[in-house]
Amino acid sequence: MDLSLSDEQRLLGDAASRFIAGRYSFEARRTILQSTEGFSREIWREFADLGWLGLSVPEEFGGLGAGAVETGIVMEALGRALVVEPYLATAVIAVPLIAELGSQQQKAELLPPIVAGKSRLAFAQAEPQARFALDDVATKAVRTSVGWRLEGRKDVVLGAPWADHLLVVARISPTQRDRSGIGVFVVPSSAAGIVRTDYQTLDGGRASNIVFSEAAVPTDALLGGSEHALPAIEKVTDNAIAAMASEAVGCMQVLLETTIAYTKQRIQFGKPLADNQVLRHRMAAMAVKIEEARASALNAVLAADADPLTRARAASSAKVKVGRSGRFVAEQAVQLHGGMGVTEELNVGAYFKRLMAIDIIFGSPEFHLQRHARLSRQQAA
Amino acid sequence: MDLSLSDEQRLLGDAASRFIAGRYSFEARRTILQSTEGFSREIWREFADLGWLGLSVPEEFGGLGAGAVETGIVMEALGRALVVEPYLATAVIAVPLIAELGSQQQKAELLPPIVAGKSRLAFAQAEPQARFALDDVATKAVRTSVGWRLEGRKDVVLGAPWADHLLVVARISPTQRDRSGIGVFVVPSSAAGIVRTDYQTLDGGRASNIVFSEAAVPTDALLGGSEHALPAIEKVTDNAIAAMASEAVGCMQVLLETTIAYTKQRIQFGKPLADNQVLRHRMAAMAVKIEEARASALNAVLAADADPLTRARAASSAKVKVGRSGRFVAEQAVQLHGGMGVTEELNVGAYFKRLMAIDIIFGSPEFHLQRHARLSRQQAA
Amino acid sequence: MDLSFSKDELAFRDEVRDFIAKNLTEEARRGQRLTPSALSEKAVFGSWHAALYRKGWVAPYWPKEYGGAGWTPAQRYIFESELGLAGAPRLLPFGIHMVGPVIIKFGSQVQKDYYLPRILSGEDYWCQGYSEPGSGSDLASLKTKAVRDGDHYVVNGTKIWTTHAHFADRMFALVRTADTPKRQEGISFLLIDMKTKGISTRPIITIGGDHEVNQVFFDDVHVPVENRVGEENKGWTYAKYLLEFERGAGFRASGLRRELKELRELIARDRAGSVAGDESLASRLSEIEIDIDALEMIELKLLSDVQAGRNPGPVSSVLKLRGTEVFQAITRLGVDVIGHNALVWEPRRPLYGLNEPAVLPEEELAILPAHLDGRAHTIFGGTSEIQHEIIAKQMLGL
Amino acid sequence: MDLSFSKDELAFRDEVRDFIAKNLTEEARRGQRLTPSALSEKAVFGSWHAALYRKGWVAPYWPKEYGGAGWTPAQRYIFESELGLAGAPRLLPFGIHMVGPVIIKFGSQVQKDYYLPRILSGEDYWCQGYSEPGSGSDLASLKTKAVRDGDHYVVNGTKIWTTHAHFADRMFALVRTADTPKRQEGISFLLIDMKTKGISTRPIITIGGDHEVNQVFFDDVHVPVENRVGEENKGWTYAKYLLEFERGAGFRASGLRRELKELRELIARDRAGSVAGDESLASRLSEIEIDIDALEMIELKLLSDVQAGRNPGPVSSVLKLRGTEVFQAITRLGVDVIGHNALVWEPRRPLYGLNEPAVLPEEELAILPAHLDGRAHTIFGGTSEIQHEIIAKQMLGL
Repeated sequence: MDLSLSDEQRLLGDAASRFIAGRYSFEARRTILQSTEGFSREIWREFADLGWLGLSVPEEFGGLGAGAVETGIVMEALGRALVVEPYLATAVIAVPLIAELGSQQQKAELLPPIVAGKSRLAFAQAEPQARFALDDVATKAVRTSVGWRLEGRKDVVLGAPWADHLLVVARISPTQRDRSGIGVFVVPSSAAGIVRTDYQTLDGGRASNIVFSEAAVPTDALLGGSEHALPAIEKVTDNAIAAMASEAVGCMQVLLETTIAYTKQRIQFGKPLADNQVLRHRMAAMAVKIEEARASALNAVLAADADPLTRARAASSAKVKVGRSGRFVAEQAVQLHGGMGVTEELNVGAYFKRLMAIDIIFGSPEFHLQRHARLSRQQAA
Repeated sequence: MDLSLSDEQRLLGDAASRFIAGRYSFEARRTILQSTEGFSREIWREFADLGWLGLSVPEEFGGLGAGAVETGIVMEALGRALVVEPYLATAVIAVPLIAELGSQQQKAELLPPIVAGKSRLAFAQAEPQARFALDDVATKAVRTSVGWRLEGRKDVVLGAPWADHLLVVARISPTQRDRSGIGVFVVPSSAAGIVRTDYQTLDGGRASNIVFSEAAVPTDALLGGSEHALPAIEKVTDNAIAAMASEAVGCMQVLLETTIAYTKQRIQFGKPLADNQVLRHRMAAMAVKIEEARASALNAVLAADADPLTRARAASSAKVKVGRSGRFVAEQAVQLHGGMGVTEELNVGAYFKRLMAIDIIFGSPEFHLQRHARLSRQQAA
Repeated sequence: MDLSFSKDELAFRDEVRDFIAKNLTEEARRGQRLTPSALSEKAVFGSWHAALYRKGWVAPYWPKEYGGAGWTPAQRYIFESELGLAGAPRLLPFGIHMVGPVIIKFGSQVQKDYYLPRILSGEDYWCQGYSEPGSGSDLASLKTKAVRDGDHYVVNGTKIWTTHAHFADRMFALVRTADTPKRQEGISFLLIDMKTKGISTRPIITIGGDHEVNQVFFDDVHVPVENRVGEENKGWTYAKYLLEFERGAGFRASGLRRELKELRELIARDRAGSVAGDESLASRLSEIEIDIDALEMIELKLLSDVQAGRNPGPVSSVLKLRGTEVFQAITRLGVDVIGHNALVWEPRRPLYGLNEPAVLPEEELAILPAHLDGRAHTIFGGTSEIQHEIIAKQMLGL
Repeated sequence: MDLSFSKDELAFRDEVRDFIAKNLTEEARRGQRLTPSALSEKAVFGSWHAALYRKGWVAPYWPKEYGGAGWTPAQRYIFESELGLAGAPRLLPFGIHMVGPVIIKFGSQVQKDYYLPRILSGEDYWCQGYSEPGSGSDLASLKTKAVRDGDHYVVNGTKIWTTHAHFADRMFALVRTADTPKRQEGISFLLIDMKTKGISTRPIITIGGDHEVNQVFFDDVHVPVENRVGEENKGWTYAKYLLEFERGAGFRASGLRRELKELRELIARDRAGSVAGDESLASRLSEIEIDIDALEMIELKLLSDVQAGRNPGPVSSVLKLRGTEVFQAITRLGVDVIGHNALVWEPRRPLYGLNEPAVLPEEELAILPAHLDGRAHTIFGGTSEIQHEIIAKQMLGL
């Protein structure tokens, strides 16, 4: 048992901190957000140069073959800077999904361009009726003489406006809530039969609602030819939850630091705000929540390759713990910043919103608490 | 609309305060608790003299014919002094149950001795499997040639060791969870076929688990001859909940006063504890909870005679709100009293325990939150 | 003790309901529903203000001689409850609840004659110049200076959090007219025409994306001395009087009840049933409703005390504290209810003004911004921490 | 980063498990389960202590020369986890974790030779004389006086919250030996034989009904000067050293996990299913388990830091704060689970000593008293408020 970072991991963390400090100030971020595209291709290239886009790509496809710990380290740094570039969608979700499910040929086609920063993907999974249940898939993939026809609707596909390809979860079997009969299809964003409505998201990113209407894709669009992709999807989303938990810890840490600094310098009734015992203890409570969130995130990261039940419980735990902690830390950071905290003038609100988004993506804490309870019953049975 | 007390109600409140202050100090209570019987027959007589035992008894049977507001006023005073005498079981539960259900003859037989302080009753309702659901009655009443035979078991019958008669809820219809087919039987405590296990309760009172085994009772033991007593039972328990809510407010108020006094005089690190902003705000939070609990209790009291849905929702609301508030106030009172708060040396622990008991009797806040949600759905439908 | 209304009160309630039915347009209701910030804009409340003005109900609590309605507290409660339940836009409080009562109590006859009718008619749109950057809850630390120059004050400085300064015709402002050791002395209360030369405003965008508040700059702004209310350097007294009004302003429970009702309707619209069938959601709705019931009863007791001439004490702090928390709980639940749709950001503002379809259905449009803007509720008008301080001091003697 | 154990560590875990299987009697486990207060009595822990003594595992963290086991932090963690999961009685900390380390660090050779073996063997039963009525969290305000009289100190005063004083052979006590302006100076650290003339104890009954703590009175109690540890008037230094040990004492997560497991078993026993089928209960169980998972990982990181020679910082305050809160959450849930049976008060003590049947089934017997006594967990050993203060100061620099 050893919980210390390896030298390589420490170097990765240092590099991430340096990059963030030098290239992703809050002002730089604001400029990126206000640009037409809403993200920076230059930053994306730099991610590629730093090797981050290939972090979890197997070495044979040009990546570093690193694991969940490394992803967590990068994500925490991205969280500190509120990076809007679609690292989550491409490097944390698409890459492992392809690596898990794809055929050798698909991997060889899809992964190297990602590593090189030339391809970005988006994960078209959520549907209006499903409310976070991964097995609730209404989008249909119907076999045709030349391949597949996709029919259905996907909501809030994060990073879709920036993606060249979509990974579309679709149902091959006829029953809507069957654990088998689900596949993942690689579809070019520009394919016929796809209508995308793009919009901004809560956290400054971009996403799309996508309607598939007689969208024809070739036979080999089905990742690995697998009609039983749900376990891989669950693994990838659980691990994405772990990665987001690390990101959230980065967000929270900045909020605490900012709040401490602010309350120390802000004078009210003739003394610094931080002289108020109530506020000092509030910040202590924030620190405690962050310690817990960090522990819970680490738990989920270290369970990334465990058996499905352990992994799922750890991910849902992190969703709950990080969600609750994030809420508290963000709300208190806003509260303690007073009026300024509820404006776009400080970065506090931006962190608040990113933490909210992390809370929602892949399911609310309440959803995951119930999932955890269900899994606990499974384990007991 | 008028929420001020009438002159009579004010007089009742004043009398109650005076009685409590003069006759029921914490030391006097301790002596009562340590007596063999565990309650004071003298105090009970004085209750009779004050007219409190007949407070809600119709005037034709020697009572005052007063309502829920008056009961609430007395209960709040009893709460302030942690009175252990079985006012709840006899005056708040048995009396209205008899008044609601009983025949003219039963009322004439049962009520005047209560008013005179000569009879105490206990409400044998709860059963091990039921978990607070009033319609879950497994105790059976089987018709015999000469009356009824009771079979079954009742748990935690409050005040039973002090009661001359039990009001036993039993099922006449065969289905265990049917809203109809439930009756209330008046049974002498000493009747054959009744085995009582007496014990102390959390709050210093006494209660019994009672097994009925071929317990024969005459035909006229069934209150009002009614086989559809559940609505009356629900009304009486809802109103008992309202009365207990008032009692709880009395408890909380004392805890807050005690805590304020203690933190003002207790010196730590060279200054009174109350100089700590964290503790001052904590006590403010206690005060807020008490305001809310008081409001919620009043809501339930004023809904005592409303339609069943309104009444039930108000009672469940009070159970939740008073429960939550009571927990917080009691826990913080203990916490702020430090080590002394967790001992029998101060009265803080006794209030803590009574508030816990109030929380449990007739169902936990969680149970009532779910009931409230169910009732809300009913109302919407 | 009795919760039921008298015959007269019931008749009055019917009158209010009838008035609402006839005058509160669907457009105004929609505008209010789609307003995520604390106050709606004139395009939303304008027709409703006009209708109330015609009826004489714009400022019913003013003394009758100035246009008040002479209502009993029960009538007042009925009026506000019905408006809350109906989802009527709130009228701007700055004239009616703030500067109006100050002018009535401390203003000159000329000021009364000029300003009060214009508040009632809506001709004057007021804003409040109290807070300054750096002052926060410590209002008395304000620094904006007014230096006497003949029959004018020359005002220099800046005010912040000025709600609707970008719409307002006039501002009532606290300015420093003397440097005294006690900071509360040396403050004066000025009425300033927003069109005066030297005034500029800078929008402050909230985290919900709304432009409701501003920073206002004063650069040698000349304000006639006759625009001062009351005595020079006595402004703090008037400000405190006004704050009392602000704190006690309005009954909130009925509005919260309507917001909860809208949330229940949103849940009922969920066809897939995955939301409506969620037990924990049902419990949270009940939890909030129970809170609202308690708040409403506290309001009724406050009303009853006022009616009986008793001093209700600092219970308005309890109402402010819990009312804002319950509001936040409702908006947070709203966010949970719409699930991943809460990730969708609608940048176009105001929401009620959208004339092309949004990504989200209209009933979900204000949920996220209301939740975000709503974080301000526990900050403005006295932070929750300040309310605890007030309760500890005034209610508990701590 | 790796959570898995090495081969050696796994072998050690097997050794611990084997030892537990062979030496932890069902009687001791039952006694521990039926102990609602923080520490069990000798009738419960006695056989277990003896077994650990035979194995050399009573004080494994002491330096090897004094009887320690020379374990790595990982071994330590494994040991404590396995004991926690097995529901083994906690040994009394007063000798092993408190006065022992102080004697090792500051005691004379004579003191070491005499006391340390007696702690290990269990021959000496220690109690702690720190708190006094009126001192509370402000330990340095203690007033018990020790006046030098030849080769004795004459001690007068009183100590409170003395756990198991009614069983103890010896007390280590802080006493005032000089009146200095700085209160932390002038304190000395004495080892007192509880059989000395002039010592009397008064039981203090907890709200759970247990006799665990006492008040101890000193009336001209003569203590030999050689029973002072270290220098006169330097006792505060030793006390602080001890407090650090106390705060870092033990990993709690595994014990909490066992308590949660027992609660789950209690729920599973519910035949009617009205408890087991309650969704909100399942959620609350998960909520607590998630808390425990986080606590355990914080413990593991602490361990990892210690192993790597890094200073873990004031994280022990986080563990104290949250560990006690989680414990309270478990006992509160226990009370909810047993429903109206939580109204039943069992007056006979100790619970493990009951030799006639109780009203409640045995598995429910300790639930209520554990909940009540458990309120003390956020008070003793540094209140939660003090922990917040420590975190704010030492972790955040506030």
